[in-house]
Amino acid sequence: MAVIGHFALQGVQMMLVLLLAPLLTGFVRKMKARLLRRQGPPLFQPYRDLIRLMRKEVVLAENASWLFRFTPYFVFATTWIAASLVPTFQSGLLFSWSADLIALIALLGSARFFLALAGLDVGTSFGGIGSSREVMIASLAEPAMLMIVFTLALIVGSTQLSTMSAFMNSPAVGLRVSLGLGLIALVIVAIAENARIPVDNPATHLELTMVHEAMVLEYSGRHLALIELSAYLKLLLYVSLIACLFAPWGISATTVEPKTFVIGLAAYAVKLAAMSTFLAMFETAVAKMRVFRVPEFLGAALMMGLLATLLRFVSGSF
Amino acid sequence: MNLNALDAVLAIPLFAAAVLAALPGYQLTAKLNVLASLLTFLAAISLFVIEPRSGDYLLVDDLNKVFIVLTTFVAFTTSVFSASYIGHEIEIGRLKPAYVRFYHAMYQVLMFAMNLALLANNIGLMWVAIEIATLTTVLMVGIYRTHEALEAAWKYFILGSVGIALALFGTILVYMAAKPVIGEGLYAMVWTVLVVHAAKFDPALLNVAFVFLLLGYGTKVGLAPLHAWLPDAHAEGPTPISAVLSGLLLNVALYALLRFKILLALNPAAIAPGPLMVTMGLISCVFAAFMLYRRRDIKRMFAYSSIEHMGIIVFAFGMGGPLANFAGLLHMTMHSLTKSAIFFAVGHIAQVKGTQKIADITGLTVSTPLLGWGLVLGVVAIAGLPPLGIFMSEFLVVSSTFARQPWLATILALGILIALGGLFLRLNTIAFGEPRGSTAPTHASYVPLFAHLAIVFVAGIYLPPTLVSGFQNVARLLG
Amino acid sequence: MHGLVFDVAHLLAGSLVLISFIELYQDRLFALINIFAAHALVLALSVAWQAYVQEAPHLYITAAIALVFKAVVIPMALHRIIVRLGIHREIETVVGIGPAMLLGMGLVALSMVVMLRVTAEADPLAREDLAFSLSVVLLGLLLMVTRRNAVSQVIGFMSLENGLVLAATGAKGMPLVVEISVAFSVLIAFIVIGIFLFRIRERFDTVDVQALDRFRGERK
Amino acid sequence: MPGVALSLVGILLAAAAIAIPTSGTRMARPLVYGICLATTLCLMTVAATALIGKSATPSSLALPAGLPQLGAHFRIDALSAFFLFVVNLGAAAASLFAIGYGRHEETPERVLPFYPAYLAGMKLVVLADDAFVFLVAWEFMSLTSWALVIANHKESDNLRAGYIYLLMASFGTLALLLAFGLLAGAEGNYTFAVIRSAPPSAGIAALILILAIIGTGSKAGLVPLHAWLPLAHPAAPSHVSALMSGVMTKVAVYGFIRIVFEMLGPPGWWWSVVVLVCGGATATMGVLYALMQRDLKRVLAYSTIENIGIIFSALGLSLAFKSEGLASIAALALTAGLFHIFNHSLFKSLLFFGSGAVLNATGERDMEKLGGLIHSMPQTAFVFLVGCMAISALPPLNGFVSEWLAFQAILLSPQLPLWSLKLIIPAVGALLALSAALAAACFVRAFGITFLGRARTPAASRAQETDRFSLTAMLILAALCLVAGILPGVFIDLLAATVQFLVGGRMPPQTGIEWLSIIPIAEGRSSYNGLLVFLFMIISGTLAAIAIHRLASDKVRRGPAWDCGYPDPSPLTQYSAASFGQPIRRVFGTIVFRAQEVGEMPPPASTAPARLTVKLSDLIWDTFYAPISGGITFAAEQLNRLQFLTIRRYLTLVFAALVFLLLVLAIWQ
Repeated sequence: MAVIGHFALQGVQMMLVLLLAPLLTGFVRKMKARLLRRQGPPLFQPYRDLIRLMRKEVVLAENASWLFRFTPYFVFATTWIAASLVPTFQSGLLFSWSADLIALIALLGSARFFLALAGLDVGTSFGGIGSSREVMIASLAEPAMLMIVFTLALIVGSTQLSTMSAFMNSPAVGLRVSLGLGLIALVIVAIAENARIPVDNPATHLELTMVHEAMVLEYSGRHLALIELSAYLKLLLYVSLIACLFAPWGISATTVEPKTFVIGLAAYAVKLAAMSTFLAMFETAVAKMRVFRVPEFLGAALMMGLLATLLRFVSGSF
Repeated sequence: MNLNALDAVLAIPLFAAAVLAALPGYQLTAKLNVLASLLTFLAAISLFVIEPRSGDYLLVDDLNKVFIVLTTFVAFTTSVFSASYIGHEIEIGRLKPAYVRFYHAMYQVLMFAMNLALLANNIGLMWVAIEIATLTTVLMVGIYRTHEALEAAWKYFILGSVGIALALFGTILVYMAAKPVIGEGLYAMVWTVLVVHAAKFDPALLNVAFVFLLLGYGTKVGLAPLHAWLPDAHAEGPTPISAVLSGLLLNVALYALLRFKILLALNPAAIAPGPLMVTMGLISCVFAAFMLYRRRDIKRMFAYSSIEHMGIIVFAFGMGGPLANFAGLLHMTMHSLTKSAIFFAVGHIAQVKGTQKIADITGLTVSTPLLGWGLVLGVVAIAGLPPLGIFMSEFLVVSSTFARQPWLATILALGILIALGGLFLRLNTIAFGEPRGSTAPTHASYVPLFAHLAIVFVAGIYLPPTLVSGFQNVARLLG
Repeated sequence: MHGLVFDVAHLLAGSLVLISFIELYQDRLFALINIFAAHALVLALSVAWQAYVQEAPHLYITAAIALVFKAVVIPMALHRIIVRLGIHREIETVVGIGPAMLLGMGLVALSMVVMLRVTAEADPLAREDLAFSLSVVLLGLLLMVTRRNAVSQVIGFMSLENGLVLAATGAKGMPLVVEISVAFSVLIAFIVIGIFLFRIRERFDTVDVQALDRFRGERK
Repeated sequence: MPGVALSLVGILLAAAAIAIPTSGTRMARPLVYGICLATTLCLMTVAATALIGKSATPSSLALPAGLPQLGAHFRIDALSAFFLFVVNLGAAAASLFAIGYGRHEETPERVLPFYPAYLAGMKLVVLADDAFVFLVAWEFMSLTSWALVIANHKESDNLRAGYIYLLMASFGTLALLLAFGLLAGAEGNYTFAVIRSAPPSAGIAALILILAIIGTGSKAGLVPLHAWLPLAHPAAPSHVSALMSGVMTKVAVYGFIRIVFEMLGPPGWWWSVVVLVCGGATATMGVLYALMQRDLKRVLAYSTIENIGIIFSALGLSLAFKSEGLASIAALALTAGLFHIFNHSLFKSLLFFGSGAVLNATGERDMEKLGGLIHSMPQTAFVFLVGCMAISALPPLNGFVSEWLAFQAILLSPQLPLWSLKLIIPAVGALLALSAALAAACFVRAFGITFLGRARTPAASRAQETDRFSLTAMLILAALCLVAGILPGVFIDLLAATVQFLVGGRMPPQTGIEWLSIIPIAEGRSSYNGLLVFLFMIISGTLAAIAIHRLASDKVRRGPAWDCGYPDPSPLTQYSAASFGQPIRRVFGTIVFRAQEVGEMPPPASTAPARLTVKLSDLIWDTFYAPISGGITFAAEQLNRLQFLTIRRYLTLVFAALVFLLLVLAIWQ
């Protein structure tokens, strides 16, 4: 009986992230528009976009191979799994232990791997430019992310997100320099990973400096829809990740109790809203940087991650 | 019966020399030459079966038994090789038939001299024998009568004569050292007597004697910086003689040196011969290794490789101890077999390509696969790569030395490595790549080449226990 | 008696060293050959004296060989070769006469140090002889390496051999084998040198070793 | 047990001997490779039984060969059984592949005799139980592979590669020789049994450690001893490249483990620092080099260097924990290392096979001349893609699992009491993370440029799918990559005996855990379930596909590529390998490669092409190899003058030697 409950809970989590993801993006867009004193698109515009795209036929480049058609589904599947493994309103879900934080990052890596390949598949220069920049950014973002994981794991003694979030919620954690550095680094990585300003600009399709959008330039119809959805999911994933690690309030351990659900969900909604507001403000305030400034930006994250790890030893000794 | 075998080893070549000098026609003499060498070899083997008693002049013990069998064996295979080699030389008119008669007689004289040097129980007799061997080879090196050959022979002769003189001086000094103990006369030069009384000899006199013997016989061994004759003599003489020089004569000279080393080792107050030998060995090894890089003549290159290996062997004996001595003996044997095999291959190669210039010899494994691969195998063996015999001896030398003298072993190892680099640098173009230039048809005798390589191969994996125990006895003797 | 024996042997061996020095000093070819003849003569005397002292008659043979062969035949032969081949009469030296003499002094000192120190209990007669013969050997070598002319190198080599003979005869009771071999080697040496000189003559019209050196293996 | 293994090795050697006279005939290829396949499969079984069966009791055998009075000793214990398994797995796959691939061999007589001998050499290294047999086999392996490297000897580059390879191999062997010399002592106790029973003192052990790193590292490709590897591995025929990269480097690692973990006694803490630093540097440098190459096989060779770095890092970690007595964590790190060894042998062989298939189909190794092969060689492309994913450490494949285990071990470094280790290990972890990310970039590039896009040359457009044998071999390896990725627990448990043997501890049993997860330490700490991840991927991907196709649209229309306005359709406008690597070169290249970009722009209105040249210089070659080679040349040049002296000068040398020795005598006493 309990197993079914756990299954259900896991299902709820999966559907929740899937449904919330476009909303989050819509919210960020809305906020940004408002900050620019524009009306902006409706909050639910991403849903409409997705549905419209899905209904359209796919125009496939003559040269595209099976890999090109396979990639959207793969990217969507991996991103969705990754996103549903991050504790949102409740931790310790049934399958939460099937991948820890490192595996989660690697799952996203798998998705990126295919996306970059798809960028090369048609054999255009835009696809190539996007892919090559994407992997360059990833090659810096991933180690930075792993250093952050190290820092956290050294403090928590685990890479299991449920355990981590529970620990961070406990008074044992205290206030540490390492955590601060880790947070900053994580934010930088999240910005880079989600192709946000100042690393990339998600709003443009035709700019020479673009990365992610150049890579998926050849996609259309339902394929594009899946890729867009995956991007929404990824944003949600990172926001949830930051939330569950650095703002773990309200996330309860596994219980099938409606009261904790409500608290958890409410807290989650608040956290999402707060962070997307912050993201929108940040994106409005800074300018996009040149592509070759990005390594420095990410290098800073990597260094902070490493520094945090090392500082952890210093602060950990008392 | 007993003494017959011992005498036969000396008498057969001497007799054959006389006969060969008288007979015309190279076909017949070449065959007789092979036959005589074979008989000598069989006689030498019989020494193992029935050990003759040693007399005042001749001696058979563990040390020289090994050498004598090796020498007669290589002499035999070389004579087989020589038959086909000289045949070709006459065909192309490089040698006159009259010279060939002389050549075969000289070959047997050389065999006689080397066997005598090995069997002599008298240090004076040994000296005489080595000098005969030297002079014979001088004549044979100059046999082509080209500028280069004469020059090489002249150089060999002058440097050899000085060596002769120095070795004689050393021999006299040994006699002087022995005289007060043993008494005047013959017995002060008889090896078996000397060994018994060595501990009571005047150590300082022995020291000076050893310096002279080291330099005198060391010239024959080809130790740097006394080596200068060696590359040219190898390069300009007929290839069978190069094979005999590298494979045998160097060993015989080294054998003489070892005899005196034993003597010195038995005298506690004398200077340790080890450090001197180690130094000269290392210098030779490293120096020759570097010299390999700039060689343009294929035979000269392998001559330098002989210097390198002599260096390793002298180093091993200089280090002493059962393991290193054993390794030195093994290395000597393996080097003889391998180097003569290489010269067999090189001789035919030079004939096939009509040149000894490395630049003109390319892609042999394509144009003449058997010779080419034979050479590759030979070089692999001589570079000390397993599973061939030299690897085993180098393994023992380097590893046993490293525990005692790390720096020396390191230098030696580097020398070996540098030599390997030099050899393979040339082998790359000689054996591989696109073949260029004309290739004459071959009627090479592959049997000696591959017989040697087969022995070396087997020895790299398995050594017969009798050989091992023999070597170990000798190694103990060498201290 | 002992004193006289010693003194005469000493005197003869000493004069051998002295003559070696004169060889080293000499820079004219004919004069050098003459001095070498003197060298051989003194050697013959010395060997004869040893034969007398040691009551070893066979040594007289050695003395005779030295006298006839080295003091007479070979110098004459060399004279003729020089005339026939038209070799330069001046000897080209590598280091000046002065430094060569100094070096020679050093070598003699070295051989004294080495020899006198080591044979303390040995027969003093033999000891002196050894010291002197080592000097002669070294001086002979020095002559070989400081002269550019083949004839003088040959002479250097022969003085070296003279030193050996001196040593061999001084070693009391050394078997006949040695004397024969010394003579033998000199003989062989000359036969071979003769052959070579002949061939070299045939081809290069000179025995100057430098001419030969031009044809050195790898400089093509 | 070793008897059976040895007789199988004997069959291989016999096959080599048979191949010499018959290699010209048509039957020789299937015969030789068939024998190799059969024997390696048998040996695999032997190894597997030794690994699963009675792991605690090593069985040994002595033959009256080898060093006199010592004999040749052989032994199968848990360690050698594991490596025997890995070696034979790779060899079996390569043999199967070669049955088809060898058809294109131009000079079979230069491959067939050496191939079985090479296999035999590798197996003997693993079986050896005394220093002599070990080194004979070790160098024999080098020698036969050298012969295979120069099989195509008419290209002078191959000869040069072979030359450098042989030199480096001999260098390594000499270093090992010295190491064994120290271990055996002056008395020459060369059997491993004796060496094991008497570990050396700390100072000697330190020296041996350095020598062992040099000796085995030069074979495995540790930076800076790697220079030969990217030259030699690609030069050989592809199935041999696969063996060299996938298997022989593992044999080198075996040598390292054998000496350092087993013979040197308890490790000192700083050993691990040396190994970790070497490993971390190797991993990063290797992958950076790989990203700059345009030769497909060379990319793979450099990636081998990277993986060797990862393996050595894991071994270093294990040493660190072992030196502090933390056996269970040491076991975790060692398991990671061993598992990665196994994994790398799978996917690297697979990738080399793929590159061989490409080479056969197109005659090209240069990625800039390939492209679009996914259309003409779909099956090869698919398996190659699996290999690329596996080597990029992407879940759910096997490469990820071993790296994940390594990271888990790194995360336990706070338990080490030593500050230096505490600080170094996370830094090495960062390097590993960096190299993992760069490896993904590298293989996106390798696969993308080679198989995707459009054909860049006519040769590439004419490619055809490779033969069935090759495909079978690759499919098996790809399947194994997947199986090892989704069921890692099984493999980890199989490694337990070996790990226990080496560090005296093991990871907790994994096969009993529900849902087949792996849990290195405790469930609350970390866990990973490849099977579930894989199933979730399939289910959610399929669900999405079905749902969309049913509910929304499933129409497809083919049209020209958009690319922001239908540009020039020439294949040359595609992104090339060089341009793909450009961002990373810009980021790392200035330091590591001293990259210089020189752009030449034609004057305005000129129609001449603009030109961009990139100069890369190899830092390590310039720092280490060029001076050595220059020094040898210089010394050879100087000493060579001694060949041209006059006789008088030679006499002077003799004279000088004489005077010198007499002076020594005069002064001595």
